[in-house]
Amino acid sequence: MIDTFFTHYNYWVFAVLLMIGLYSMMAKNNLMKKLIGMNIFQWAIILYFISIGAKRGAQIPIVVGAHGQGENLAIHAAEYINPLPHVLMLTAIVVGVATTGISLALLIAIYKQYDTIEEDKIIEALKK
Amino acid sequence: MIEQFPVLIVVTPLILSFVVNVAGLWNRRLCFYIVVVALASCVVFSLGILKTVLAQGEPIRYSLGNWQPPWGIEYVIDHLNALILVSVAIVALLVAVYAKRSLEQEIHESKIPQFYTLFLLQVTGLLGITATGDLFNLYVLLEIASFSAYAVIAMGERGADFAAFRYVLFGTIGACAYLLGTGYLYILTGSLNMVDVAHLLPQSFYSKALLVGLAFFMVGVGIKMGIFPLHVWLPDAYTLAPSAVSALLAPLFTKVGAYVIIRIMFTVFDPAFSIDLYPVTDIVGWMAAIGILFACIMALAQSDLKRMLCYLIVAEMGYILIGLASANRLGLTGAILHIVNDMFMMACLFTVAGAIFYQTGTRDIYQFRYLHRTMPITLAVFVVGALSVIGVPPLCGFFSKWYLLLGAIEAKQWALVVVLLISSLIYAVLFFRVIERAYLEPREDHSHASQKGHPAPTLDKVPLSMLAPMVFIAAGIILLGIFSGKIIAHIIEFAIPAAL
Amino acid sequence: MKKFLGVAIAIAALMVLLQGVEDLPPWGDPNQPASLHVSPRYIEKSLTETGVPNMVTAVLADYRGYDTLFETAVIFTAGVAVLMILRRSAP
Amino acid sequence: MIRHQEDIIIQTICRMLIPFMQVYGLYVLAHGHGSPGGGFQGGCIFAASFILMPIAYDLDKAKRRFTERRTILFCSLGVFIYAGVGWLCLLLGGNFLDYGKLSAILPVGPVMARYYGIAVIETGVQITVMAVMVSIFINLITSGRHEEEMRNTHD
Repeated sequence: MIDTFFTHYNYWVFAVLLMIGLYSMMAKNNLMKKLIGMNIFQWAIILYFISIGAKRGAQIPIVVGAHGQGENLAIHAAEYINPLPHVLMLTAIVVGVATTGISLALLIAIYKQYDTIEEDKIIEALKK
Repeated sequence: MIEQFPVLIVVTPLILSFVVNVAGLWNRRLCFYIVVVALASCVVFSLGILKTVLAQGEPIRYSLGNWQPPWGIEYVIDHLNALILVSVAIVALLVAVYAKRSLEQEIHESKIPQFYTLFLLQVTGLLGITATGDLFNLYVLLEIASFSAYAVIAMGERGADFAAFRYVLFGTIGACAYLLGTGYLYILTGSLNMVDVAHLLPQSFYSKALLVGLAFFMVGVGIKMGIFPLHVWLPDAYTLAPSAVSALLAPLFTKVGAYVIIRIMFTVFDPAFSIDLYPVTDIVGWMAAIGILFACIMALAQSDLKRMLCYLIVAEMGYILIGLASANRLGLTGAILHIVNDMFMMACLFTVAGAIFYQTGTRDIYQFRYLHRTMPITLAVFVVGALSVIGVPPLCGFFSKWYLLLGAIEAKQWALVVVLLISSLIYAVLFFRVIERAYLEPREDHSHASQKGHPAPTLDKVPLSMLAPMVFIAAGIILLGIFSGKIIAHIIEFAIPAAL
Repeated sequence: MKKFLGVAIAIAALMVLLQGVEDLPPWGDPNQPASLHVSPRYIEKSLTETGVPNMVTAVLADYRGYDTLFETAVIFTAGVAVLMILRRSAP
Repeated sequence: MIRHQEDIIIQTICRMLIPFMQVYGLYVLAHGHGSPGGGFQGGCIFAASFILMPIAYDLDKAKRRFTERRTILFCSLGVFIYAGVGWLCLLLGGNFLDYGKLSAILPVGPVMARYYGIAVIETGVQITVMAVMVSIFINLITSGRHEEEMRNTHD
């Protein structure tokens, strides 16, 4: 496992970030901290996808100076990085933003109702 | 036009959801009719799709934007999809009609247009998940369905927003785990199209990364469908939601999740991988067995009818998993039939629970006395649903359980057989507890009956727009039972992967 | 207790994740399957097929435009959802 | 939550910034074809310009430009444009979202029809993203009670 660390460190970074997120979602008592953990969790996956797209020695996937024409331009796949993960992650980022928006709204609703965002206190209040 | 049905069935509710949102600014009463029109057209489209699939005998493939499959997104609709599309569309339509009156009681009037918008988006998501043949497209649609679920669940009674927040956390873990599974498949094969991935995957069957990917898929979909150890969010969220919402979500969302698991285990991953190479099905079987017993015992402990039904969902998911775990044709037939049957059975039970709540304002089983006098038809529907869930022969629940049992016996998994039989027994206890309270009057009350002025027998007090969908669902349960032989012979036979 | 359980689950999941790492291609490998199967067509043909030099836009809005439709619908859902959760009075 | 405060520096700078931000948002949208950018990014920048207004001035002033009715309308309109283009392709005989078929009504060939089809749908995306971001922001900062908020500032 260790010998592949230097060639595979992107996966290590993503895995550790993912677990930081998972840990704070499970162990934290404050709902806002859970929400932050959820965001870290999502962004770790986005990091993973983006790292799939990387290619050594390639540039960003935009053909420079070919606006609207350039059928005769020879483009080699090895010269540009893989655009597909970027596309997927653009979608996933938007989904992440939307999740954050909804959960913040829920959090505000919860705070208005119970005057706290500590999980144990809310559960206590609900039992009454 | 008929070749465009696969996309129309998803896009029509989507577009009309925007229309509902805007129409709500001017006329709130219009919203309901737009929703009914949208869902009715979905039913028509789904029947058309089913007819085409049956006539053609092989999957419909529809490439969106006219891009060839591995590059563009593709809809693949085979017998399995088509069957589920039809049942989702029908149940959604019936629940939408049912929802009208119940919403007026439970949700503030100004929110009704937004509610219907989210309702349509929810159905869009579920239909899209069922129709799509692309792994990433499935993720996006799963998120649409989940988001609308979060919002509408939060509209429920006290504590619903906290339950919804927990659902957001769990649901996000689930969706992210699914996305991660997709990422693992993408990095190993370079494709996102299910058929293409299935084609390329055997090269990397022995890689550990693939196993990790499958684990993430299972956890992700498992959270969304509420499989036993991952179900913790489910009872709270579905109990506290408005009754129209739980009547929509409880039958459909979890079952569509079960469909996704079948797709992933048997279409994306080869049956050879899930069964022979790794003990995936064994693990699933044990999970299912423990889950069913746990859920049954939890259900016995509840006095709240809706919460009891929520635990039943967890148990029913276990049934479907038993079908997958036995990993033979009989078991899988049972599982697929059970998905369809369970949609109707759960819709039936949850709509009845909602109707009782609408009329009496309680969900406590111990206060169901005299109900048969005020709402005889509702209770009759409930009895049909309950007998079907228990597994009484002419009703549909019996047939799927029968196939599940045969499958488990053929696979020689005796533990699963025992669990199936025991759980049916517990079900009987569960439902007779409710039925007894609703039908039998305590003896000592008879003498005081007239003085206490307890309700005289009437025809049902529940409004017709709630009653009619419930009766239709009950009729559906009976019809599914009668025609289950035909459904199996003409549809499910072809829906099972050939390798099994 | 909760913290301990959290750490335990997180570390267990981390171990599972790291098990699979060796079988994944190294970072930036130009010959990984992800860069060889579907994406070359996007890179080489998108300009001639859609006339858009930015491949990300071409794939986002055309090859996988259906995803983007639903992605926009997700945003729309979130907007309606926030409105529904937070608004109390009539609009 | 947002109190009305007179701060001449912030207000002046914001008044100068907002038009430039909006132009920049449109630039990012229009150049999505040839450089990093597109509907989402442009929409977010555009929304930021609207969000700057309640921060610098007060909610009242922002709400007058962006009423709730208008927000709901724009939210739906953006996605409707997107899905409508898809429908148009259906009506012109292609598959859903097959922009190439738009060449029947545009004076260009199928490839350039795809180019313009993308431009149209990106505009739709931008409208939705802008409206939703502003709506989420306004609802979050006031916990969904903007009417009361506005009444308070009037007092």
